[in-house]
Amino acid sequence: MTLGPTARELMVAAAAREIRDGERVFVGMRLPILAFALAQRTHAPAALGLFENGLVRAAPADLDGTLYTMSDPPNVAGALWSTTTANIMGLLEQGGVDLGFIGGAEVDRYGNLNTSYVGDPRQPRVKLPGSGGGADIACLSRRVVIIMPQARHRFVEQVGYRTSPGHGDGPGWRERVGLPGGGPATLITTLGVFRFDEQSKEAVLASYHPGQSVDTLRAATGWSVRVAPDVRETPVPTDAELALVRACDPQGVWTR
Amino acid sequence: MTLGPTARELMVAAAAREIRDGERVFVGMRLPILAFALAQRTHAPAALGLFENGLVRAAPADLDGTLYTMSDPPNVAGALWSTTTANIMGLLEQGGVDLGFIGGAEVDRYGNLNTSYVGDPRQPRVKLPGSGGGADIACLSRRVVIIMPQARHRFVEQVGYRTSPGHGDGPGWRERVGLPGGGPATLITTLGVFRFDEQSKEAVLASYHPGQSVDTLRAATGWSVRVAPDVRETPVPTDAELALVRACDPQGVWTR
Amino acid sequence: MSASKLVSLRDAIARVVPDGASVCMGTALEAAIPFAAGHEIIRQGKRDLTLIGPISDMLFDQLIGAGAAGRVIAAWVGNVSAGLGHNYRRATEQGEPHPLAVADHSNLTLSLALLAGSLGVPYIPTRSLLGSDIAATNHDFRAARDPWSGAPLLLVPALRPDVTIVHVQRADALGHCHAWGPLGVTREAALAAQRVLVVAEEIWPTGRILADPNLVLLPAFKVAAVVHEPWGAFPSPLQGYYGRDHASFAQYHAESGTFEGFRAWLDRWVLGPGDWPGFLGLLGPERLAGLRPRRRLPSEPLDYGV
Amino acid sequence: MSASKLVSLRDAIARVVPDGASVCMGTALEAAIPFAAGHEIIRQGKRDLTLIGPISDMLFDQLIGAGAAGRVIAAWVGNVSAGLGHNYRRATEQGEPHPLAVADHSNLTLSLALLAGSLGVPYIPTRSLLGSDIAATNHDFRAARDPWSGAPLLLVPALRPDVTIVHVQRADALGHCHAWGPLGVTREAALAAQRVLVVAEEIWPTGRILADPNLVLLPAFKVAAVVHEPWGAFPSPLQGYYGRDHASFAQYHAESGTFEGFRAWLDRWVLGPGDWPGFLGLLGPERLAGLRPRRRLPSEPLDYGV
Repeated sequence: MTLGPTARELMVAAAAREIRDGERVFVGMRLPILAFALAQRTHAPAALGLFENGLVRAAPADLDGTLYTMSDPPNVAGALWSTTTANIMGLLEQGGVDLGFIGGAEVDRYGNLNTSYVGDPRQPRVKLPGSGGGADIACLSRRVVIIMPQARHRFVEQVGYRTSPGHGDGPGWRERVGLPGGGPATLITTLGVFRFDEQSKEAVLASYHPGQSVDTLRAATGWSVRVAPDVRETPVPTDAELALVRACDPQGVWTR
Repeated sequence: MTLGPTARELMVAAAAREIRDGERVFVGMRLPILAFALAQRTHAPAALGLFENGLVRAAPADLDGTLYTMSDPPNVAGALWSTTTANIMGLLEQGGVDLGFIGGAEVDRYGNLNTSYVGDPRQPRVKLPGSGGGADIACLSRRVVIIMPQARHRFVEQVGYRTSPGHGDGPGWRERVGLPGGGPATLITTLGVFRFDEQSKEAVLASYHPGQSVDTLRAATGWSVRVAPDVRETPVPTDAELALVRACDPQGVWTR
Repeated sequence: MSASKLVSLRDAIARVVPDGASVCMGTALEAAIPFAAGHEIIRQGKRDLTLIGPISDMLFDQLIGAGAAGRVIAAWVGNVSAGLGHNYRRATEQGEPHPLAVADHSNLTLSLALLAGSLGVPYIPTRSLLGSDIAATNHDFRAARDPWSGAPLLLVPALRPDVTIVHVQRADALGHCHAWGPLGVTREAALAAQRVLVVAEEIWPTGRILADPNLVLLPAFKVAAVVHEPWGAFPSPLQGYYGRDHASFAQYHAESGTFEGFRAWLDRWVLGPGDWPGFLGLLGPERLAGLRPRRRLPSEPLDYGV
Repeated sequence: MSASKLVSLRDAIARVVPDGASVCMGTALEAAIPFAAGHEIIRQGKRDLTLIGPISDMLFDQLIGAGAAGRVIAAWVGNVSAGLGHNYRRATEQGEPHPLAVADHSNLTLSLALLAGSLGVPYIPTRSLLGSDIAATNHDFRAARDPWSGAPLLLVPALRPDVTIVHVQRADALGHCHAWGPLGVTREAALAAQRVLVVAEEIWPTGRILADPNLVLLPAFKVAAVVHEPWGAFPSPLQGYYGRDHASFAQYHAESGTFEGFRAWLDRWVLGPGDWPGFLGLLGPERLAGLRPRRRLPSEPLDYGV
């Protein structure tokens, strides 16, 4: 008997569904790397994964354990290209990356992310690790999917520091500041899935994970949540999908 | 019995003497490539040759014939580095190249070179091949040596088109336009050798080749030639030097 | 993974190089020049191309004489063995066979333009060409000041060729390819291009190419077509495969001195043979065999083991 | 050719990394991080270094905790396995062991800064970080407009580190070296540096390295010293030689949660052993053997024949 999915496994499955076949995806690490592997092995066999260390892959890494970082040797063996950060980021700034995954410590209703400072940057209360490639992906991908654990103090009215720009302060902001990419399309959390509205650019609740509800989502969000008219329960991964995710994270390092 | 040196062999020997041991030299092709080989095998064994196609060499190419271009396979085998034009040119713009050799169709008293257009560039009387890397070497090398055949119509009061800037219109010009390199130091011709004066930046006749004189040089120069007080005959290469040059150009493609 | 992109040179040029396209070639300077592709462009009567390349050794001169080019963006156009390019002169000086617009570059600025294109940034600044008339007569450039130091700079705008054509030592049918020897602007030109045509000396199985992903020139999704054309860079050299055929350069220079001479050269060597194997047949096997390396100089393998 | 540059790690760090230097490390992101060199920097009590690197996975956190760093120029500082870096937090939040200046970058802007340094140009423009607070709080950047289109741009000024330290698979004694696997900003950082310290897993004869000049990372004249230090990138991975030792990252994260805990970690693993072989001895041969690749995956040789 298969154990039911954890919240993180639901996130992986939801993230995999964001990947369309044939797309070039800036993968990153942790949950997105699992989502890419799942998508590649199900509905998106022609998707390509790009990694900011300089890798392009088709097939997910051939593993008998967990991939901790994008630079672990199994992620290099069998790569289609092993090159420089500049060459990969060049494809991104050319507009050649369809989808990028990012996460952060704080997010707001417009999908702006903070991965830098809690409190005054000159005298921070918490120094977070920083952008890495996250801000670049946020600025330059055609479409961005945010994945992060949900908690009220992390889902704030306005982020204290905008490391990775989302839709800024709303409609027209990205065009105004000169950002070429399309910005956040989806926000996948431990509790549900939000989609950014095309007009208002706000995160709108599209689905809640099994065991959650619109109310529990509202309680765990620091802004007043708009809810889609067709809000529903997040589709649960099939047993086959779950098995694929668990094969990529056999010890449950990222998903338990 | 060794035949006496040709004018071009004298030029090669004079050019080789411009290379100091341990220097990084932007070599180019034809006579400078022979000069680099000669210097490397005599007084400058630690000199390094840089080539704009992406090569760095110490030892001259191992040949049983003539090197026609810097990209001929013998110039690649045994290279210390085979990379991109941008990486080599980056070393040049960093100020990391001590000496560069260039030539042209027209030169003036300040060492400006024309390799682009005779007549109006919009309706040229003669379209020359262009800069290649010559203008970059002229702009960015710490020191430049010009090598070209001398004739009155090529040694003009002022070049009609300044492809590769020398000292512009005289003292202070390079600083004014923002050029970092030191500009032309020496002009080696089929008839003699000029050195650019540190103060006036003008080409001053330093030596005339055997069979030439100050007068023949004057007659073959389109500007009024300043002559160094210690002007003398250009030193003739030794038999050993001549043998080395001829080993690099056995058919006399460049030197006869 | 995707399907095979392996097609004939004829089909590749027909599909990938439309009239009016900007085409970057000769990216490794004097080596690995895609002459086979250039000749096919001529045979198909392509028109109004913008030719982009650093020095182009003889190839651009042939394309210009054949009437394929409307514009040249280059640092040097001629014949490295002989100097001047007769067709380039006739086109720019007399408008024969028709006028040619020229945007002069240096090797450094052309390299930066393609690098900027590969990075997706609008320009890269340099101190090269300050005080050069190239900066004054090529209006694509722009003078500026370093906003920190106030020093003069030249801004080199990005180039994004419609097509870059590269000749490489080996490729798979999907477009993964290996090129070595001095690269010139090859990587930048391939990454800056909208699409790439790979002409390969040898076609290898994918697994043997991907055994060295660091050597892969560019991601295969940029490759529009792969062509197997042995000797396709002749008479330019290809490291490990053949040396430069200097006589071809000298002969072309001598015969192209008049436009009639060039037309006769074109009929004999390009239009007559009909395709590249036909051209090679005219040369004869002994001439080619004489260019083969006499010594193998293999590199040491890398271990990508896990 | 020049004389051997092969020296001990102790001598190399003493000579190449003076107090106050800007030092670029961790250029291949999570792989090939020069931990051996970093530990020697700590042992020699270097002070006031500016640490430059994209993500630095744990190494910068160790150097900061040891009091070696006065400034960090990076896109990310922490522990990839565990997230936050405790010492980085203590230094920036509480000034412990002393205050740390931080210049935030993204991976793209750090890459462009080093690329600009390698090209000798003052800056490269980008559209990344427009609208990001990074562009507002790192005053090294400058806002500008594209002079052609008028669109907003961010100018990323060149970085020229005093020293770049790279860990590579193999090098000769003169400084020619081969690195493979994803390169991150390695080539740019090496070419941008005033001088480079090469730490190599293996030392090979010059002829075997120069048998593949395309794979050579940088010209040897930029290399100030070559050090032979096997396992010198442990616990980060080195393609073909060893995998990542995840346990080391988790253990460090757990033990460095308090400053006292970090000092104990430092005493045990860095100061105690006295040198890198001593450190490896503490780990024991079985732990290292378990990281060795189980399969060899060799690349195909290239032929440079003439």
